[in-house]
Amino acid sequence: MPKKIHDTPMLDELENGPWPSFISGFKRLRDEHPDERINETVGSLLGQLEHSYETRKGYWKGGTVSVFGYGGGIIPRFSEVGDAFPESKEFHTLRVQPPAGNYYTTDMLNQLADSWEKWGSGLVTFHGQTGNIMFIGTTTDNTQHFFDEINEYGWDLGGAGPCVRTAMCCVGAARCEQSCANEHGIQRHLVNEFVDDVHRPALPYKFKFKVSGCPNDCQNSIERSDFAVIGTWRDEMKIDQSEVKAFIKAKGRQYVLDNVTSRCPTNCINLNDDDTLTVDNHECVRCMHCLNVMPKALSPGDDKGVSILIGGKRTLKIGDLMGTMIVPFKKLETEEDYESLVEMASDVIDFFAENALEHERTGEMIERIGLVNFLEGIGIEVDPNMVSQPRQCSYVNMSGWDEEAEKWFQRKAEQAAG
Amino acid sequence: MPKKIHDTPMLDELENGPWPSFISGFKRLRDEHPDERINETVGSLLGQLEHSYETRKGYWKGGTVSVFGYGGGIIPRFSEVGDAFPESKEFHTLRVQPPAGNYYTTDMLNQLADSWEKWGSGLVTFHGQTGNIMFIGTTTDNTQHFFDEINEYGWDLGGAGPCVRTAMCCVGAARCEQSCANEHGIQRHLVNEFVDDVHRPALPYKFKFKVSGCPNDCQNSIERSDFAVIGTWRDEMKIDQSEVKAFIKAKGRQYVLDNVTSRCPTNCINLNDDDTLTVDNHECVRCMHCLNVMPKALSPGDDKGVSILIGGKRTLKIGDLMGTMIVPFKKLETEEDYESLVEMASDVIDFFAENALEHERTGEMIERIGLVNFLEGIGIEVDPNMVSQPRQCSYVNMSGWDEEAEKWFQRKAEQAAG
Amino acid sequence: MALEDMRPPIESGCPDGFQYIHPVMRKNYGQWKFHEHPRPGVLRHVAHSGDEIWTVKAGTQRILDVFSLRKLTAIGDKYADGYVRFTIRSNIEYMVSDESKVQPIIDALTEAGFIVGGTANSVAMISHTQGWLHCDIPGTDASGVVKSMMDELIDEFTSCNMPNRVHITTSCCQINCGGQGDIAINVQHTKPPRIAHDLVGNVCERPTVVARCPVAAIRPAMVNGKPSLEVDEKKCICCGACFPPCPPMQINDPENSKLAIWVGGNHSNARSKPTFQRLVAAGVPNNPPRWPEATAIVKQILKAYKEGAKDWERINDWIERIGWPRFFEVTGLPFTKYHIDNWRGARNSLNASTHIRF
Amino acid sequence: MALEDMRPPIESGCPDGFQYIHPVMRKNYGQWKFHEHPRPGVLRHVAHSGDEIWTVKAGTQRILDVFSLRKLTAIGDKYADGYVRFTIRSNIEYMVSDESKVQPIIDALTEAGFIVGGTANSVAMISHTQGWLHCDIPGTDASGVVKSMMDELIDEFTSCNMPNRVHITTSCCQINCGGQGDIAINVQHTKPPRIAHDLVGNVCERPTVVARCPVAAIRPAMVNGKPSLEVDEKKCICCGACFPPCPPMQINDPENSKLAIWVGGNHSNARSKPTFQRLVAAGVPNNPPRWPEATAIVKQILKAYKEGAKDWERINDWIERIGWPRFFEVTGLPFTKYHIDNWRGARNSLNASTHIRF
Ligand code: SRM
Ligand code: SRM
Ligand code: SRM
Ligand code: SRM
Ligand code: SF4
Ligand code: SF4
Ligand code: SF4
Ligand code: SF4
Ligand code: SF4
Ligand code: SF4
Ligand code: SF4
Ligand code: SF4
Repeated sequence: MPKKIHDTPMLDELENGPWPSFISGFKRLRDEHPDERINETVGSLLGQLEHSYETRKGYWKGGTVSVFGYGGGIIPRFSEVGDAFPESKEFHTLRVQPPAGNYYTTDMLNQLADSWEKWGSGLVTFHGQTGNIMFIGTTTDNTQHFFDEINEYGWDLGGAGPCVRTAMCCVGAARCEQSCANEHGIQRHLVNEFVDDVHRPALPYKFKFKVSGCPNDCQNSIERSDFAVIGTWRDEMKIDQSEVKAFIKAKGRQYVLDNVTSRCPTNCINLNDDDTLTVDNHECVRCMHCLNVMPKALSPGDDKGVSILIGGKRTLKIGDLMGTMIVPFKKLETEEDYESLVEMASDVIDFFAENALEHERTGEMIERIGLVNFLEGIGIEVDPNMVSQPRQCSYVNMSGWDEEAEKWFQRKAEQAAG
Repeated sequence: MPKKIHDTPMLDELENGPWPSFISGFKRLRDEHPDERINETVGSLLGQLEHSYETRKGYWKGGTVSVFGYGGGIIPRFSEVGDAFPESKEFHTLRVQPPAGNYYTTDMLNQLADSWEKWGSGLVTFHGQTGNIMFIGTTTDNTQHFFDEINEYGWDLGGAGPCVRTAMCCVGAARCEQSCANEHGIQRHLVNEFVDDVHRPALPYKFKFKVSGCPNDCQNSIERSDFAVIGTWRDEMKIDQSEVKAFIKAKGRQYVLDNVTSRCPTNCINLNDDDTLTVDNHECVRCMHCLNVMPKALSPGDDKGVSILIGGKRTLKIGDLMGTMIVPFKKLETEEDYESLVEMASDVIDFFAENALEHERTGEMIERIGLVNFLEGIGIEVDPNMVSQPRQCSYVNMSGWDEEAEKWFQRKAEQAAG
Repeated sequence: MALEDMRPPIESGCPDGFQYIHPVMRKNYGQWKFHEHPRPGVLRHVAHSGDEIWTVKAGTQRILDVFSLRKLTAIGDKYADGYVRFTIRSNIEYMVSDESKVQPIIDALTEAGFIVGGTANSVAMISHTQGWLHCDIPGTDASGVVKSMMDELIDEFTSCNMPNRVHITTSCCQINCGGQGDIAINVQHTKPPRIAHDLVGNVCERPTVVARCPVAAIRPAMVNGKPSLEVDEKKCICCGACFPPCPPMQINDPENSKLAIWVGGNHSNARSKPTFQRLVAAGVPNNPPRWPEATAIVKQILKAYKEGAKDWERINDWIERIGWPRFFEVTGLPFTKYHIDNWRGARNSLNASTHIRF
Repeated sequence: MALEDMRPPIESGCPDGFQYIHPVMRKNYGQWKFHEHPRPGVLRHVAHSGDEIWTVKAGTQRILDVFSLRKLTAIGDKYADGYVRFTIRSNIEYMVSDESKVQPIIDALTEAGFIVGGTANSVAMISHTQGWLHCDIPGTDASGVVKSMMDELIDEFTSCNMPNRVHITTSCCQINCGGQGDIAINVQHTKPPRIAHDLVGNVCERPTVVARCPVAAIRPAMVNGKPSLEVDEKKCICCGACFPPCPPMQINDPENSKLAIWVGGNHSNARSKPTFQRLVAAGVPNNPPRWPEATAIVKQILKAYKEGAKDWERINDWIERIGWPRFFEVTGLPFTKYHIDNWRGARNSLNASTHIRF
């Protein structure tokens, strides 16, 4: 129990109702935790939060806090009302990188909890929206201690500031039948190639990787990462016709017509009279819908790989942007495949570092300089899969047409030659 | 036969082939027309045109020519190579307004031909892309004579320059079963209200009306006019089920599935087991497709009217623009209905005159000032049919939300009250 | 003309079309029931009253000499009750209430050298603009391009074998007075204007032309001690917009003014919402008198469309279904960096999804 | 800490997840055949090998006190072989290879006050951000909003009765660290920042903040003889972007910082391409501690969706089918001028067709 208990009539309202209450958790730390430091800190925090609820304003400001050797990874918070709530006046968050796929043993979680009780507030989030474990609330001093302790047993800080950020990947291949990629491998290859860029913010602005194993994109990578890697396949979808029949037996033909074939965005999946399904794989855009509805019967093909989309982000400063397809398909099987992926990421980051304005994301940079200049900068050839529609406006100097056309014919000839 | 016959080896190539040759026509005028003036003019014109073909350049320049009392309606052309081709060195075109719907009696065409042979080159086009009869090729003097003559028997000049332009409407109600409007009436009401603005260019830039009787938009009004009026209906589509059955008998059910129901953009037309069709009229967007395929069986409803879209245009200077829906539905039955249509057009033109920059079209103006400002300027309330999607970007000052919401609720209450 | 001879104009505006409409159409105005396509070039409309109107449609050279016009009116007089109309694509239509008059009209038109067709799912007459014949800014001659192409597409005009209507348009400068089209053949300049500095002072209103440039590439400048203009060639998008207000901005070039081909423009609301046309081929030689290269590409596209599209699919619908990558594959046209738009709103044309066809 | 005590960091980066994965999942990595939804909150994945993984998913308060965390790990220790993971929406998942362990986990979670559910076509846990608890720029408290809403949506979390998954997100300032969502509840400032002029000199890097404004509404200015800033209130779009680099630009306002509600954001490529969320309601009071007005609107939308959508239609699919006018009708929400976008590319959101539903 802390010395002073702030009244929290508004926050108390959040203890009602069936959903687990974070306020009740705070109060447990305040009232029941054996460490007085924690009682005091969280008690004070509750006071400040109640003050925010009453005045409808936040009272934190930033500052500069980092750990020895690094430039980022901490979100420093100093209270603007520290006089009234002194025990929580320093309340920094450490952003710690999770394991790819967000797996933990309970032992490890307990160990992390131990360290955090030692050095922090006892409040933690799995995970922040970027994917970090957020250890919320400690002092400048303890930041270093806590980091030192967990760093020794395998944990490292994530990104904050203008740097490569912590990445995320979906559960994917570990459990999900839709997975077309080794999401964990991709995430670790990418982000661990850039540890230096994670820890020492020196880019124009943040840069995020996200990995989803299939176009369902359970990681929101397409709009929430600068560099989205999404699994897909190139050959034919697999159809288990006996499972199709079983599905029809259970659900009826009409269900398949209403929920599968008529929902296909390219109208390329058909229910035949004999209760089999046919897919025109040439027209299928790998949207996943039919596979989602009939996961037993329909599965991705064998020739798996990934697509890469660049430039997704949220609102600041030109409005939300979706990523843009720049690599329609890339195999990821051999070590060389992964190396070339990492190389490409490195080219993108280098180009970004050199060409983006301060506080400009990749998507904004591409918007400003045009996709073609970006592609040329990173050495990627144009492809019609990059557009949903070719040029609409005739306002362009096309004097180089013949050479560009020649390039295409040559590429096609090379491809044909194998 | 003119005194001098220019060699036209390149143009002669255009006398080959099965399609009617304009060059052969020119030669007939040069060689066979009784009037020597015409022989000379067209002979000279052929010379200049051959010169263009050889050098791949045009040799006309503009100037100022008009008829007494008017400021526009003539496209003046003076030759830059008049020394070499003196007989066609003045070669102006008169733009003459066609009757709504482009109907003619052969007598009237012959009468126009008579006048044109008297005063012009003998070359005429039904019609230019804006819809005018183009009497191509006469001198400054003869321009006035020709106009005086045909103006006496019912013909007036159309627009050229920054003014209200000649309008067009489709054949529509005169012959077409899809027509939901009196296209001819609309065109004449609109354009004849603004004769002064047609004849005396004083707007920031051109302003075009076009009228189509249904969403098939045979007049391309949506992208080629500032003010597009397009017929539609509000009640239920009419279905003649016996004609549906007859159609199925002739073409088969599969044809209907493949070509009608599966092509409906909102999937709202269904073929029933008993060979009847059902339309969910609430979901039908009046795209016309099913009516086009089965015109005997399906027809527009009885509660007909028009939609109005503003701001369509071609390329200059910000790229092609489609018109934007601003009046989803308007009845046009009574004289008051037509008056209010004309009044609205007048409001739009007034607002355009006052707010557009020089050489800026309505669509460009709306792009610059925003649709809402335009709507407020012409006194039209917002409606969700005006957008295909509501706002995506949160960057806006919404401080007036409550009042705006109130307006909506009031309008709804008034509508409900009748 | 001397002032005293001047007469004030009668501002009659747009004439009433009713005085020229066939009486059966006037009678059944707004009361039509359905139409049919008995054969290419012929329409049969039936009114609720049971009355019928048969339309015979024919292609012409658009720029009519009075001889040709009188041939057309003579046919109308003799076989078609004296009533005609012209379509938005400058085809002539004869309307009669009696089927028996149809064949004589067709015969007369054919004999006179006009081409019956262009209805329903045919390749319609190419709509075009003035070109070298009359305009002051053209890069090519629209009538010549169209005559050359229609000679080769005539079988598609006189038959109805396309998946749906095909509307082709052409324009003779980048202003594009012609429409958008299922296929559009348009001028594309590929070099910034050369400035005839000696003429600028006399001819051009400098502030106007500076304002007219869509990318602000034009600056006033002193050249040889005289006020003239200067173009930032890096910025210039070769649009030609500066040429009409300032003819010394010489944009037309016998070699570097090329043709470009666009597809999928569709103003009809049938099925999908109206669509803008999209670039597919550029660098096409502007090659009078017969422009064979442009025609070859148009035919290539039409062939792929005819083979690949389903009934009722317009070119835009077909491509929407098969995807643009496949379009380039089946037409054999190259995809280049110029196909990626970089104009305002270009982002909307990028593929912001994993939807790909393999 | 004294310099000599400093240790250099071990830059180990992202840990290998394999060490923490359940052995059955490790064994069958990439070899899964299908999954089923035996009941809300439970998934059954079957591998080609015949092995199974049963997942039990539970909602938490996201901001875990260590007591709660230890409750969760204790359940994992006791019933779930000691393996857990967290989802992107901060739900905890227990994975076991044996069906018989499922019910005990559910029981233990329920008893400990966690909520089993959130799978398949349920309303998933609302993803959220830091808010007043930690961030330096928030307009509201995300955790509080979410707790209040989840209390009322809990039945939709513990059942799977929605037409498809519902992903709700919230953010606590207009930067929007939270995602887009089928429904998103976001802060919307409605007044330009008040400038604390006395602080500008000390705190703010003036060129940085001037550059940060998306509409160039900020100018350096002398105020009371000292260098400060000035906002053109006509231009200002109240976005709050100037606040992080320059805290004297006080954008948060107890009265005028409101909530807005957006719908139809969908990042999945299933069926249609990914879509951006769209504004539906604004001016919603930012009303702690329970934000009832926001919740009411969310429930209104969910109700209409549940009643109106077909199976497998996400909210964006449903609205796409019924049309936005109908959406406003069935939810009873007002349509205002603010619903018409005026940001870059706004033209693309206008109805450029006659497609209308009556
Ligand atoms: C004659 C005609 C082409 C034809 O052969 O059919 C034509 C010819 C010219 N157009 Fe056009 N336009 C013609 C229909 C169009 C159309 C089509 C339409 O109206 O449906 C358009 C596109 C629709 C639109 O309005 O956007 C069109 C868009 C333009 C523009 C660009 C306008 C814009 O805002 O983008 C210009 C340039 C200008 O006005 O500065 C232009 C300018 C011109 C000028 C006046 C060139 C000039 O500035 O000197 C051309 C005169 C040619 C001549 O010597 O006769 N013309 N022009 C058409 C008019 C005939 C008639 O009156 O019936
Ligand atoms: C005569 C004409 C209207 C006029 O007032 O002059 C006309 C007349 C008819 N149109 Fe059209 N359309 C005419 C230009 C157009 C245009 C504009 C154009 O050609 O530039 C369009 C749309 C624009 C576009 O291409 O973007 C147009 C889009 C349609 C459509 C929609 C087709 C579609 O599926 O997209 C139909 C419906 C159909 O095909 O059944 C249609 C249907 C019709 C019908 C069947 C209507 C009727 O029942 O009378 C007429 C058939 C005529 C025929 O020849 O097959 N008409 N029609 C125009 C003939 C032009 C020509 O000589 O070739
Ligand atoms: C903690 C977290 C929210 C949460 O509670 O989950 C968060 C919190 C902040 N974000 Fe964020 N962002 C968080 C995920 C995101 C995401 C989601 C994502 O990564 O998928 C986004 C949208 C995606 C994107 O990157 O566009 C996001 C877009 C931003 C932006 C706008 C970036 C942009 O380009 O639009 C800013 C502003 C900036 O960086 O200047 C920002 C800034 C911030 C700051 C640093 C505010 C500031 O400038 O002081 C916040 C610190 C809060 C705090 O006190 O801890 N945060 N931020 C998330 C990070 C936790 C973690 O590391 O795991
Ligand atoms: C666990 C999780 C991935 C992870 O690595 O953490 C996950 C897991 C699965 N997702 Fe997901 N999705 C997860 C977040 C997402 C997200 C992102 C989000 O929630 O913000 C999205 C897309 C983004 C969006 O909303 O814009 C997402 C879009 C899908 C879809 C596509 C749905 C659609 O029709 O649009 C499917 C397919 C389906 O529903 O069958 C899917 C399917 C699945 C499957 C069935 C895949 C599988 O076979 O394992 C998993 C079912 C889990 C379930 O029902 O609880 N998952 N899924 C995430 C659970 C979040 C949560 O706790 O609620
Ligand atoms: S993104 Fe695809 S592979 Fe990954 S978890 Fe979701 S459904 Fe499975
Ligand atoms: S994955 Fe999508 S596009 Fe492919 S067949 Fe299935 S529903 Fe159609
Ligand atoms: S626009 Fe409609 S009403 Fe007019 S002619 Fe075309 S199909 Fe008929
Ligand atoms: S008119 Fe169009 S939207 Fe309406 S039912 Fe027919 S095909 Fe469907
Ligand atoms: S397209 Fe250009 S060149 Fe052709 S008529 Fe129009 S303005 Fe003249
Ligand atoms: S051609 Fe176009 S872009 Fe180039 S200077 Fe002239 S107006 Fe500007
Ligand atoms: S949304 Fe805004 S207030 Fe909330 S955590 Fe992100 S930056 Fe902070
Ligand atoms: S709130 Fe946004 S628009 Fe207003 S001044 Fe600040 S940055 Fe500029």
